Amino acid sequence: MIDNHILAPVFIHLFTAIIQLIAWRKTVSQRFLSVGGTFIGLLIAIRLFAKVYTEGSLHMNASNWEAPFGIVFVADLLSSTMVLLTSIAGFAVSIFSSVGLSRQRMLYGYFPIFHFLLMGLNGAFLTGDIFNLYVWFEVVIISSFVLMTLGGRKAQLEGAVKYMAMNILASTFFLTGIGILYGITGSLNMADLAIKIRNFDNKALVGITSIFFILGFGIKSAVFPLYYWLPSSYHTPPSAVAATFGGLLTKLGIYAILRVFSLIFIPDDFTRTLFMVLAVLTVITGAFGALIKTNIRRMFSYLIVCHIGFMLGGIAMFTKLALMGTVFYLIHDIMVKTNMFLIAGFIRMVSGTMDMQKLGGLYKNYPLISLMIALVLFSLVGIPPLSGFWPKIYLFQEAFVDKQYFFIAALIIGSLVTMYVIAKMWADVFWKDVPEGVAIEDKYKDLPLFKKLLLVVPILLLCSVTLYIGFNAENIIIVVDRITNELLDTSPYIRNVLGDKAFEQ
Amino acid sequence: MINIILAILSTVGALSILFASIGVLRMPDFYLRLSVTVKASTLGVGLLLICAAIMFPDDVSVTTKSIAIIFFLLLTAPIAAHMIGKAAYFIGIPLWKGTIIDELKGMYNKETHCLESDPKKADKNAEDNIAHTDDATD
Amino acid sequence: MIKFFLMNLLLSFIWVALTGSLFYSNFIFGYLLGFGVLWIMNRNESDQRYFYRVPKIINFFFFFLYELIKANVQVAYDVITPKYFFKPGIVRYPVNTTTDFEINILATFISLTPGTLIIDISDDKKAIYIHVMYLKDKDQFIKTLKTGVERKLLEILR
Amino acid sequence: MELLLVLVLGLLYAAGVYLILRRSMVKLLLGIMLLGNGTNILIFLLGSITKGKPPVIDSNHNVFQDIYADPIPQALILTAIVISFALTAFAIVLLKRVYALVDSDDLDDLNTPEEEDI
Amino acid sequence: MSLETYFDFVILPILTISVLLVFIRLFKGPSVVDRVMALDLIITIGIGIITVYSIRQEQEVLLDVAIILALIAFLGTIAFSYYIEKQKDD
Amino acid sequence: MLFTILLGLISSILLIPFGKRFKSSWSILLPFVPTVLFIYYLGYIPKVASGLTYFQEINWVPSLGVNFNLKLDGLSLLFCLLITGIGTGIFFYARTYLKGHPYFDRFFGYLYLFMSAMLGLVLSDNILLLFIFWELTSISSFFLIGFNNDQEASRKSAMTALTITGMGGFFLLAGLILIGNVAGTFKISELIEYRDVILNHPQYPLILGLIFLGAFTKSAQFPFHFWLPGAMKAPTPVSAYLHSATMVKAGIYLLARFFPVLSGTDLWTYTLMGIGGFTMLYSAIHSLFRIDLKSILAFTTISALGMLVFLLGIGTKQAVIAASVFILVHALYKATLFLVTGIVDHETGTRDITRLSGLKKVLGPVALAAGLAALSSAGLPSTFGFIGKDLIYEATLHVESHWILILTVIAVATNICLVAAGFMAGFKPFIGSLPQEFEKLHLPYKSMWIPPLILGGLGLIFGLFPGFIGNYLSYQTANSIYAGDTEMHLAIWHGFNTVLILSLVTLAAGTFLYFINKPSAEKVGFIEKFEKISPQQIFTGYANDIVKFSERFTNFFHNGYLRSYHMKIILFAEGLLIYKLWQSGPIKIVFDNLTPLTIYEVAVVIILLGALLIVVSTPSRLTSVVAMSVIGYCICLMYVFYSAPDLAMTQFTIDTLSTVLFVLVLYKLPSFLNLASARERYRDSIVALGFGAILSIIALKVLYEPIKTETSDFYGENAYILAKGKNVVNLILADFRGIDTMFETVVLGIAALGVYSLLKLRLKSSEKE
Amino acid sequence: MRSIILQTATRYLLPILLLFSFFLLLRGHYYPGGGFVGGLVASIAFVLHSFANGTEATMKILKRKPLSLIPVGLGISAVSVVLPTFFGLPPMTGLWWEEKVPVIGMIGSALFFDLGVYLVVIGVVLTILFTISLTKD
Ligand code: NA
Ligand code: NA
Repeated sequence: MIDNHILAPVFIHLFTAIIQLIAWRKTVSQRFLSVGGTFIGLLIAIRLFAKVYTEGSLHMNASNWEAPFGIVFVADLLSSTMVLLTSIAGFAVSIFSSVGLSRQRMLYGYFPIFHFLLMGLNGAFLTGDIFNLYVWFEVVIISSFVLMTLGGRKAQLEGAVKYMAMNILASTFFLTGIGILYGITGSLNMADLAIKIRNFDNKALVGITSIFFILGFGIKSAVFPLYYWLPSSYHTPPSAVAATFGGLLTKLGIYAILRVFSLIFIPDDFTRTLFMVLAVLTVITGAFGALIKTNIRRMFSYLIVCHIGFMLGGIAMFTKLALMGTVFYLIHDIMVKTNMFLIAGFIRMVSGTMDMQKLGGLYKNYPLISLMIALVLFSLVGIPPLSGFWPKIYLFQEAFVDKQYFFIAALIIGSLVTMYVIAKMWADVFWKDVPEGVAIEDKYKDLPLFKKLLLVVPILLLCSVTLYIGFNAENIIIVVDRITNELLDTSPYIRNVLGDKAFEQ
Repeated sequence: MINIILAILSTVGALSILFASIGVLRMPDFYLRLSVTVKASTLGVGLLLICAAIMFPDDVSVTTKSIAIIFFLLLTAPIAAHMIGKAAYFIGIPLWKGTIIDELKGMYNKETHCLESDPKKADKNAEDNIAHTDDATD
Repeated sequence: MIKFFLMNLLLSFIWVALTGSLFYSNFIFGYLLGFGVLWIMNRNESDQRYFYRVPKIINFFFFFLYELIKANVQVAYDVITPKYFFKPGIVRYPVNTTTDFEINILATFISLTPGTLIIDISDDKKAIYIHVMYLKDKDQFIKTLKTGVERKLLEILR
Repeated sequence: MELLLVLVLGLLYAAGVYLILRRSMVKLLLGIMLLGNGTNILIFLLGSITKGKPPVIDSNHNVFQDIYADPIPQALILTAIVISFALTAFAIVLLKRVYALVDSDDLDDLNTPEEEDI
Repeated sequence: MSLETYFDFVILPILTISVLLVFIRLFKGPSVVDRVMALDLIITIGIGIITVYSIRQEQEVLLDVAIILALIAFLGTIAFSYYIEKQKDD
Repeated sequence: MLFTILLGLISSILLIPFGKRFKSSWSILLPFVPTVLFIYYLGYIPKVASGLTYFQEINWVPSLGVNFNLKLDGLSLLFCLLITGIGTGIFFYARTYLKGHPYFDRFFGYLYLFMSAMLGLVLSDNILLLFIFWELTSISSFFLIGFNNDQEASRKSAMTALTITGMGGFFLLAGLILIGNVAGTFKISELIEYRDVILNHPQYPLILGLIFLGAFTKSAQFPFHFWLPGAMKAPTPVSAYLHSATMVKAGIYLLARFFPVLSGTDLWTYTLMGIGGFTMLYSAIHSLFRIDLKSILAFTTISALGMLVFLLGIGTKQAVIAASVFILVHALYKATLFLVTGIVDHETGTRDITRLSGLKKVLGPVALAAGLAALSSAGLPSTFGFIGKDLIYEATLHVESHWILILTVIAVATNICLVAAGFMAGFKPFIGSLPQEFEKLHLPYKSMWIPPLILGGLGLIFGLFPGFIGNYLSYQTANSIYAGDTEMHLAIWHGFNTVLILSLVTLAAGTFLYFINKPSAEKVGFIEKFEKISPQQIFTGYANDIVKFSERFTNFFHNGYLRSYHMKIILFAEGLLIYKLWQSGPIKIVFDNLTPLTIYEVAVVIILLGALLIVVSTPSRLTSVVAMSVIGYCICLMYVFYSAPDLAMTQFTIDTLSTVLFVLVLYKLPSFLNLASARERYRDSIVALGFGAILSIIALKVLYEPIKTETSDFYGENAYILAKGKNVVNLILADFRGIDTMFETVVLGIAALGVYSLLKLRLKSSEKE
Repeated sequence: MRSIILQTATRYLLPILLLFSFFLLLRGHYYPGGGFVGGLVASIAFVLHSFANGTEATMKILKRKPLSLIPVGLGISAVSVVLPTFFGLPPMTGLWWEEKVPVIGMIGSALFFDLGVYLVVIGVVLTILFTISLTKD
């Protein structure tokens, strides 16, 4: 079905950013614009999701050229869910930023670039064209570079250089893959590619092409052994930025893998084995890393890596249940990881540091907020019945059926380490008293109530979404189930984009 | 007839480029090489462009473009040569040992990058860039 | 002077319009025709500069082309023979130009003339430093330049 | 000619990879640029190359009268060039900032100690 | 011999050889200014090559590229010389 | 039934906003909830005793089969009564015990949460629901153990407990899901029907192993037992409630619940007998060496848990009966002893039994409770403990194998130690002479000593009237476990038989042991020498090794050097691509399809490659930039040759601008240092050339494929007619694929903003966020 | 440091290059060129000016910060992209004036789109270069 307003989630952020650029250096108006923009964005995303949920997949032929000749945008349930989650996270981060970020950074374009980033993410989720996806990736990459370096402190620059180098490498792989793909099919439209690749006889060449996408998306989603950029950089930017990154960037990689490997390159045995090996190693790597880090955000970074492994494992098995696990985990992860970094920001705000050895006493001073944070942390660990628990059931189930014992071990190790480090963090940051000789600089305490609320409400918002996911898992599963059907049977997608003519040949 | 004109023009053009190239390779110092390039290349390329204009007599745009290119080359080539030559002298790229005179010696104020016109104001202690010992190319 | 030039241009456009063929050759022919007409009509006017200048420009063009080819041949010969014939040097060339534009044009043409290359112009615009390839005698060189390129050029410009 | 382009793109990739394995940040940048160029050539080559037939319709006609080069790879490369320019520009400035901070383009000098509270 | 073959087998090869010779200078250096100068010349010769090529292919569209080259190639040279000179200060 | 679970949860949540009020006057309401629940479940006794089983089903996540499937049978009811009954006592006790504590409200919040979780656990008829509550008990226990969170030891114990039980929890989850997969249902009551399927399934050992891991960790079986003594850092009510009476029995409950589904195989029997037997003896002996009251109780608890596992392992009818009774026996006397310990600790400020004596003079009722509990634990005839012990010996003596002797000896030996330990905890502090320092003590508030007295008294009452408890409670409990009629008849007197002799021998030997075993600090020191080989040390050692290994692993891969990351990424890419290429067969080239070679193209390529060589090898930065320009320019020429004027223009302008940019930045930088050794450069160039070669080969392979021009044909045909333009490339950029261009300009814009902010924004060092 | 030759030449080159950039912008639909190249050439014109006369002098010519060109350009392009949705068409659909305009040819939303691109490119290139050259480090 055609809907010409699919790109509204993109344009709302584009125009917000443009207006903010016009209001350059007017930080107050930028703040209002940002919160307003993300709020409208959220409404638009809800509308899109509701429409797709009730009426089925939508598409839009940009420039009014029929697919595969123009760029087509497709909103199926996966896309619109991702857009919705991005919008929720964006809204929360936007509110948090309005107080949680230094004015200096706002003066130099934080908000417009933040909106460009959201725009890029939404675009990437909605596009049905592989090269256009590359463009969105670049929008995301460049805005994240800028956000990463905003402030220009040494650690930030170090992180940014590594982040940049490896992400550009990822783009290079991705673009090379697109080049080869165009070379063998003469097409860029993903639905069209799906058909052409299926009819393409030289399967070995298709396999080679898929490697480039694995590499590109693998780097993007921080899969072992391509993950280095993530723990090198995520601990450096301001927390609001890190929240957007932690919640959404790697997940864009996972989304891309899901999309491209369900539609174009249906995983063969090799790919699945490869994914599985990588998944297990990714979990282990993330777990080991998280175990030894004492800086909260460094630890979170490794946890991101660890949990990417969970999702990749689900893709590796590529069955209904496994994919349900992955998609559910994806939904949960976006909400929780975003919140984790906001929490990190809050912790920095109340104590001036992120080093667990220097932190302490939060539970004593902020008991209610601490308990709310505890809920988020438990969701991350997957304490049942919170959100992280449900997808693991699917993953375990399918792993047993598929006899993926290494993955089961990885799931257990990953979950256990996550639990351990989070408990340790709880003990160190919240339970422990402030260590002797450490001066706490609590900037939060002296803020007016309104500003305090602006810091806490986003955490609360995301927390409630997480709780919703956990306690209303049934509703999420219904969505996840439909998404998984979309992924496993792509003919409705192809028919939606190309019409019935697609299957006539 | 027109073919012969074209052949001559293009040959002269191509050869002058070739000689310039040989010159660039063979000349013993930077300034000599630079001197060769400007003329030869503009003359050579100019002639080739004229060929193009003649080749497509009924296409106004080709002629226009050719004239434009020649004009731009004439305008920019000397400037580029001047800029790079000046920079080279300033950083002390040596002149060939056979150079007979260097009146630019000491005329640059190394701090302000100012160039004097009067020899009396020149920095008498400055060394000229003429290579005294060896072939400057190496 | 500008008036004549514009008039001349107008005439050549009218010619192109009349004949209806938009070729350069046709335009140039129209221009020359217009020049002739204007010259004949304005022989008694006091300001004859325009009518002298056009032939001078053409004259300079051929002079310059000749110099260009001549020196190119010289350089070519020098380049392809094993032995170097040149005697290079950097010469300070005093100028008495008045505007930036003049000095600029002069410098450009000196650079384009084979064997010479502008290295720099002094900040007070009173001297040009020229790298010369075939420098037999410094004063002789300056004199040739003064009477050659500089004079012909300034005649056109002033 | 295709074979030569194959060689060129291979060597562009190789040089790019070699340079990103160096310690100098300038070389890293050059490497990234070379990789970009290599990718462009790859797209150009694999999109099939045609000599002397630009995809511009003759001014006297409304459709192509002759075969013409595939315009799509060209458009893709154009986009890619512009994007890599954006990235390169930003990276170059990042290099400048790094140099101002650590007074070297050695990437190893940039590493922050783990303990440092950031 | 037709003009086409003359261009193909005489003019273009001469230009090619020229450009290669200049490149040898670029390769050899010895100083950066030599290289910058060689680059400038290579581009200028390239304009010639493009001209001849567009004559041969009868594609005047390609001359547009030559215009751009002629107009802005020297910016690179200027940038180089500007900073080569500036570098001396610091 | 669901409301009983929710009641605790809601109370727990209500304590968050209203906690402050409960700290003072309203605190009397706190024990109200468990009392009500206890009474509620008491009401079920007659119904359940008549053989009824109650079910409740409320949908929650039906697609996953996770629903509120609740089931109340004998086993559940026993546990419900324990949880709420002992809970009532504990709540009353704790209200006084913690009076005035700043986190009084939080404590009860956690306690409510725990109680609900525990109720949910034992009522669940759905294995995933069970697991949910299982984890909740771990979490609430984490908070309770770490309640005194300003003490490091307390935090550490909480961490250990959570790590061990959490680990078990994840294994359990895996096991439960596997069993659900195998049987095709998550309902426990349905699982029994699939018993044969499960037992014969090849993954049965795995199921068993995973579930055992869950149970053993939770129920502190060797070698996972060490978290339990550590957990005694928690306030005493917690130790009494969680770590003796209820939570640690969750593992036992689990084994009992799955008994009808999984038991009966050698694997089941021997594993449980082995682990349980070893645990009970090992920790019983350990308890003799302790001087800290809580420590003694912790080890005896472990021992009792071992006993239960042991009995479930034996798996005979008698063993099941013994287990179902012993659960109750143990809960009563152990809770009593803990509460007493709490009072002693509370009043005297010490738990060191070498310092405590004669307290009965000042703490009369407390001493009575302790004495009753100690006697029950010792199994003095006419106490409930006697019946429990009886049944245990009955069970070991009725094993149908040649193991009888060994099993009986182990059981007897364990019980002897337990008798001694029970006396140490229940008698020792109260008898003898009262030290002067304790003379001024007086009885605490009655809500503290009444609960232990009631619990201790129940041990006597149930012992005197075992038939009552047997018929109404334990019978159905045993039936639920055994999944059949166990024909249980509890009585004080079974006649003079082997069992009675064993009981008396045990009692005598235990009393004797109590008198000869004088606990002292030296003994503690002696046993501590063995700690190097204790599981805790081994675990900690492994944990440290894991941490060390993690550190090495993490630092090996993530070593801070960008080039090494690139190296790994490239090598990985090469590995994959080479494998794929090797599979894809030989390279084929159709030379006829190639465009002919011309001299100028060759020259451009030569120059390009030469420039490439300069870029990689020059020590001068400006030279490398010059060479980069040459490369860009050569590419530009190639675009001209191959019909891409737009590309050539853009490439050239952008290249010029990049050069300007580069020069602008670079002129200040020093020359390249040669930072790599020849060997490194050699290695890197091989890797790099390999990568290039791979790309070239792939390109050749793609070139062999036929060209498809469907889309470009469409563009060619429609460019002017529909899109009103003639330059197709520009049309693609501005129309067909205009969206690409739109957002590509955004990329440019962002880059510019980035440059601007990067250069202009200077933060103060204090500005971090 | 300054060169008189370059300064004088720039006085002529700046208008020529700007004119040329417009030319490239307008003809893009029919011949090689378009917003990108046009914008690049225009910005090169200013860069050249800044080389000859110093960045401050060029900033004076521009009057406003080049940064402010970016939102303007983006806004023009974005509006021309979104405009068709108000006519019930998908974004980016070409809208055309009925009549041909002399010199330029058909005027449509694509031209505005290209104009936006042109402005953004100028803004971007100049922001980058001028920020660098005006920052002392
Ligand atoms: Na030149
Ligand atoms: Na000359």
